[in-house]
Amino acid sequence: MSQYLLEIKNVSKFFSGLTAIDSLNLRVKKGQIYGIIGPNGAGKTTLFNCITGIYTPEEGEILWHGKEIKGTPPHKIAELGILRTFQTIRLFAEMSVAENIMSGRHIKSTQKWYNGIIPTPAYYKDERKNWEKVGEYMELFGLSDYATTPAGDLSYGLQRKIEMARALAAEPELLILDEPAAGLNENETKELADIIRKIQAMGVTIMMIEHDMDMVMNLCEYMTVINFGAWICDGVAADVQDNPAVIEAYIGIEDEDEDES
Amino acid sequence: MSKLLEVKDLHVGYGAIKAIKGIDLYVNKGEVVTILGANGAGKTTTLRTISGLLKSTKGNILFDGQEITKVPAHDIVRLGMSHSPEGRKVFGTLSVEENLLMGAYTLKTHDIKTLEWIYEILPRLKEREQQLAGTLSGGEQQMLAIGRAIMSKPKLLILDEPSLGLAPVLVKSIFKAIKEISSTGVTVLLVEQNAKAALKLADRGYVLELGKITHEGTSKELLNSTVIQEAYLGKKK
Amino acid sequence: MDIFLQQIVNGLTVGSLYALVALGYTMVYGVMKLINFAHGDLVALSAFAGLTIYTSMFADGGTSMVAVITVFMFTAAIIAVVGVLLERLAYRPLRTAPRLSAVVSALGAGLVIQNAIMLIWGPNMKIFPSDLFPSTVYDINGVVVTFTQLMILLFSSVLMIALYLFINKTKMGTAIRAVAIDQDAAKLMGINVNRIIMIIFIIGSALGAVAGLFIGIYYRGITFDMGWMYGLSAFVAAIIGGIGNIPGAMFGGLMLGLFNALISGYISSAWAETFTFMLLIVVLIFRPTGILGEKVAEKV
Amino acid sequence: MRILPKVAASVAVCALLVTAGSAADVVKIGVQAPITGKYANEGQSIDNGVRLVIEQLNANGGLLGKKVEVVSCDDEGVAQKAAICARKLVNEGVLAVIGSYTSGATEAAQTTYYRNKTLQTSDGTSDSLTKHKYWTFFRNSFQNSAQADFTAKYLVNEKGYKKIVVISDYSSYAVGLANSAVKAIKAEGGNVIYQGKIKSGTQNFTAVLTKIKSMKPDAIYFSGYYTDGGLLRAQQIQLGIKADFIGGDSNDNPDFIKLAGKSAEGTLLVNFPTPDFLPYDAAKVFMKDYTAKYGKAPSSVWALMNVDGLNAILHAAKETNSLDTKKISDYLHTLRDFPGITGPISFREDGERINTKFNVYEIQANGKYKIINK
Amino acid sequence: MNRTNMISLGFLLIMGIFPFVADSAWLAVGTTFLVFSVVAFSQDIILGRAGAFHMGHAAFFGLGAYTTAILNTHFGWPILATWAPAVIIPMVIALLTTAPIIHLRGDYLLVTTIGINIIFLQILENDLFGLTGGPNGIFGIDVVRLFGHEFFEQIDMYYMALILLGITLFIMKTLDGSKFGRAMFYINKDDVAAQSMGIDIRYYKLYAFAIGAGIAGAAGSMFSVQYSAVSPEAFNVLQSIMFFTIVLVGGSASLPGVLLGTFVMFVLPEIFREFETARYLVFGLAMILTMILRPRGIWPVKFGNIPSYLKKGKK
Repeated sequence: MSQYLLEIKNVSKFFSGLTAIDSLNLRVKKGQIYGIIGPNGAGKTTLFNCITGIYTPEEGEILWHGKEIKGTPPHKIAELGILRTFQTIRLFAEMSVAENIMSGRHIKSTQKWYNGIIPTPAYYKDERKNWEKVGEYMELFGLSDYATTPAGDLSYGLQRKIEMARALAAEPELLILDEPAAGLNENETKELADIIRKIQAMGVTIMMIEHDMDMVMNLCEYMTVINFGAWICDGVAADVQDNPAVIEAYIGIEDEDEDES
Repeated sequence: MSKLLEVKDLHVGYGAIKAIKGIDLYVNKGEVVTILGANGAGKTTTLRTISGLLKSTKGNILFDGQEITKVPAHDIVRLGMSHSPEGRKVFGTLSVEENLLMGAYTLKTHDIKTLEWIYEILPRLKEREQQLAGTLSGGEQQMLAIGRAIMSKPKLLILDEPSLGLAPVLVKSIFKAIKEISSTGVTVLLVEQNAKAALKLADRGYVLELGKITHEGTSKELLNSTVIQEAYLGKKK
Repeated sequence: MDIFLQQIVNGLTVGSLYALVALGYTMVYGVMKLINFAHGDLVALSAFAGLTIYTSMFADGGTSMVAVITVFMFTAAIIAVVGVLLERLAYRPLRTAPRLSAVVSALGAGLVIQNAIMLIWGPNMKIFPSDLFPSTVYDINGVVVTFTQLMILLFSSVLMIALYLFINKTKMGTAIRAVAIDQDAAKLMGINVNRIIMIIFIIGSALGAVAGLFIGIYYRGITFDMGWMYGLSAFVAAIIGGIGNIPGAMFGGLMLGLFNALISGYISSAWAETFTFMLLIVVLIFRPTGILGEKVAEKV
Repeated sequence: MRILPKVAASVAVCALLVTAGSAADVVKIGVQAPITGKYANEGQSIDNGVRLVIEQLNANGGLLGKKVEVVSCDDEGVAQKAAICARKLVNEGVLAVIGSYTSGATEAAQTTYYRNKTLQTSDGTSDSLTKHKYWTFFRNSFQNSAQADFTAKYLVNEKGYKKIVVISDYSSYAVGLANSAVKAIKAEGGNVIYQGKIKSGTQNFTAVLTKIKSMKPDAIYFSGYYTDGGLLRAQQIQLGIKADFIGGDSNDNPDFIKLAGKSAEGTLLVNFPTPDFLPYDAAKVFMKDYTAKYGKAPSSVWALMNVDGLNAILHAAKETNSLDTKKISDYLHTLRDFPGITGPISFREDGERINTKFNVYEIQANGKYKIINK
Repeated sequence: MNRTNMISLGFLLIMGIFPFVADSAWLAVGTTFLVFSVVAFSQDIILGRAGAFHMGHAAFFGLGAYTTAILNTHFGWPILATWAPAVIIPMVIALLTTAPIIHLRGDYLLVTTIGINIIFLQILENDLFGLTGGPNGIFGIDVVRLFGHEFFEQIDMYYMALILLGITLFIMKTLDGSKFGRAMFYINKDDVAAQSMGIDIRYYKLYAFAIGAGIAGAAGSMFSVQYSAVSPEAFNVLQSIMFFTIVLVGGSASLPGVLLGTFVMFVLPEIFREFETARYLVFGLAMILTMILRPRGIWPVKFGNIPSYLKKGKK
């Protein structure tokens, strides 16, 4: 058995000739908060899409508990315990908050195929249990007041929370967060950081893409920086922040100054 | 200096989400102005509202002294504003040449000189003239998007993240081209990820955070302050 | 062999009618992502309108090329106006509504046109005069081609080539393609998207009108509900060719016409529709966006 | 479930009371016909014909001293609509239903009328219409097989065709007629080289015609309807197939000639005498009255057939002095040579009209018919 | 007791006493209304819940009707015995025909489901194996017989249809309150997010088709008994379009919406029969207007039907 929860080995993904991910390697330990950073268009979301089965990378291996999961369809990935949120929030906007979170309980529900037509005592019990779980997660994220409100009617900050609650309701081993703080104000961001710590404390491993560097540097125990789909560096916060290659990737090419005549 | 573009107390929202919460900015004639900010700060939304693709919920936009807040996008182009959108948005199944001709759609007949000039500053496009735009590399597409935007001979050129996802060597040539364009007297409003390069090119800059302008100043001021570093990489230690 | 060639000739004739109608579907779909279910009924309307124009203007004057061309021009103009009205009243208010709402609106519009035809011209079959075109028949080594067939093949190829050139070689045509690719980007070029959509409806309806008139002249008997049948066939043709793609519609139309003729001629006309839809399903399984359709990458 | 019969019973009683109340002063006659749709011409003529007869009847004091009212239901020539019509007309409490025009629509409604003891008379010609031997049903035209026998004899013996092609559409009427014709032609020693089907309304029949062309037939017999027949004939001539075209009775319609255009010339039609050729005085009077009232002649003989069916029923009611459908039916089954406008009417025990006569017409260049059989 | 239950029971109650106030002609209309609303609900499972653009539902409705008709008239089965096959056969056929095309998106699925309907119709018209009776269909279908009693009166038909609707409403309620119904909604609203929550899109779309086809088959069986006849026209594409439209005009996934839709699309035209031919013109205009004014239907679905113990303060 591998000591790593998730291993990405030499993964490459191409889109009609363009290289979106360029033989990338990274390893996530159980219980970590792992950051993926890099400028816009660096291929971070593509990486997440490869892990969660939305894309199948052309090259390399993706190992989950040491087992290859490349090419597994997204719904099977979720069943394995890898859940995610999206960069552009993808909630079921017209449905209520509670119903949104209930979607996370889908893989935990034990209903049989005929329960879609015929209710049985086990079905009622299962429904009750899952709704109660939904209640717990709403409590945890402070969403109880909005249980019946359509998710799309709520603020950005609350929507981000619902997305996380929904993923968490599936009791994942690995939670993948794609820019959880995007669009949040300072207070909301702080609150989010607390929530993420709480989730970690529950024993869930977290992988996140984030642009809010304050948050990344504070939260992530380890991180990988990528640009043009390729590895730039990895390490703990301090190392990464001082790495000239990272600064260059983010805020520009220093040597262009000398270029001028 | 007269103001070519002036934005006053602009608010924009999508449904319940307020993306822009009252911003003011202006661009003088002949200037290069850049808007900086992290992802999701509202830069693209601001640009899309200025060029008429989005409707503001409050506030005014003045272009060349004329109120354009409620003017549809295609008419704003005729007034002399040209917007090269985020993600390039070239017409993939049209050839490079056709893309450029679409840029000159508002003109009765396109100006051969402009086309030649574009081919001169972006020579790659000349090589690929008959190729379909969708088959170009990211950098070439970006060049095409810029070239297309200046085909209409605009007074104001709006560029949204022209260096997005481009390799450093390409970024350099793109910025060189922008510089050349601005040197012909075209006013440029630039949203850029690559803050250093943008500020080096620009006269002034704005920093946008969560739909509000948090800093503004000349490029020098901004470059020398820690504001930028903080906005992008977090507060150091 | 001449039997086979005969089937080819017949198939091509029907196929070019399908292609003309399919172009209307595909152009609208390309830009608005809407199945214009009322398009078939516009085709039927044109046959009725054309017949009325003909009988009221040239009732006793016999026929001449002038008469025929006048009828075609007038009818195409009328149907184009109806097409534009259709877009204004039934589709434009629904541009931002859920996709299916626009589909229902299109179905409703089809019902309106179909029943308007019935109320104006009555429920019975109307019959085109047989002398609109000379009844000349050319016998080429046993393969029979009528003057009407020749006209259909000739006119529709001229129209299709003209449309192809217009779309690919003119500024307006390029703008139409640009709007189909990305409406926002097109707006940023200064293209008035509403105007382009209007032009698309004018062209699509006018082509449908030509097809409707040819159907009347070729088959003679026209009924108020015939639009549905031609519409569906043409729509299937457009999808087989790759909906949204103009050469695709032409190719799909001709292919479907030939396919039907050969199936009917060599297997059984009783199962022609079954074979048509089998073909459609097989094409979609192997090429989910049609034979000439572009591969659309799913954006996540 | 247990209360269902009770509820049913109570409501049925209510319904009976209601109908009984209104039935006291009027007698209702139903018309089930394709008033709109493909066969609207025919359906409207039937409806008009019935209404004319009833109007004249009411002017003469009605039926058994009661006013007669006509209730029409449009079945569009569609079987399912016909079933709905049957329910509606039964609910209206009609004494008898005239129609429908097509065999399919007639057959779809038959069982309902039978179960509810409502008389029905129809011009449908499918053999199957009388197979149930429902006592409520009376055919006022003729059986397909009778027509088929006549046609076969004519084609084989009089015309001496060697290679005959038989085409039908998919309707039970046309298929039945075609099958009977093939059988009869074979029985007469004729040679059917191909039997094919076309889909009604598809307009383009060149595929099947091209196939036929390669067989070089000398006669094409089409058992379907005029809307397809006219086009079939026109496309046959266009493709240069030099064979005689013989149409079954349903091709006897002015629109056949319009559709076929110049190609109509020389087409042979087999049918019961058309209105203009009916030798009976009653027919002439009816045609005059009809034309006077509606400004045009009925579109074909079928309307007249149905009027005859109606007349027979009215006659039986008068004779038995009763509105009891069973009594009327019993009387009709014994009716012999009642003078109808389409000739003498007699019914067999299964409701079949007997002793009908056929003609063969040739369409002339001027669009007029000419009787050519002996 | 929540709102949906109340609406359902209230509706069943009103329909239950309807025969005491209606004359027999209206009873016939009422019966067809009940049968059509069952079909509309089954269409709604596929279209409104799972979000599959399905425009061939009349095929499954017809399969049920023809199953009963064929088993009864050709093989002499009593009507009651045909009920199970009339549900199961459409289910199986639905699974077999939609499995290869279930991955098609939006309009492509729409046109292939039209294709399924057309192929079905052609099979009927061509009188496959001599079973379907060709274009005229099958006549003389028996009535329901139970313990020596014949249920052939209009009112029997009415109450049988009402019971069928009651069962359908019960199934809809169970479905909506199960992981299956919810999975369909999730797929409909955002298929990528649904997948990421572990929902197998293919499985649940096929599940929707199977249940929808089964219920439609039951309604078809009822329909064939009601008219004692089946014919291809009753199951053509125009019928499919009607069911499709009922759902969208009424409000997809909305229980009262679908009932209203059936009323508007089927009963109103019956009421306005006097206008004869013009009514469909008015009708088409009404369809356009409804969509413009209420793009989500007359009575759009309201989500948030959750257990009461989860409802706290409401904002």
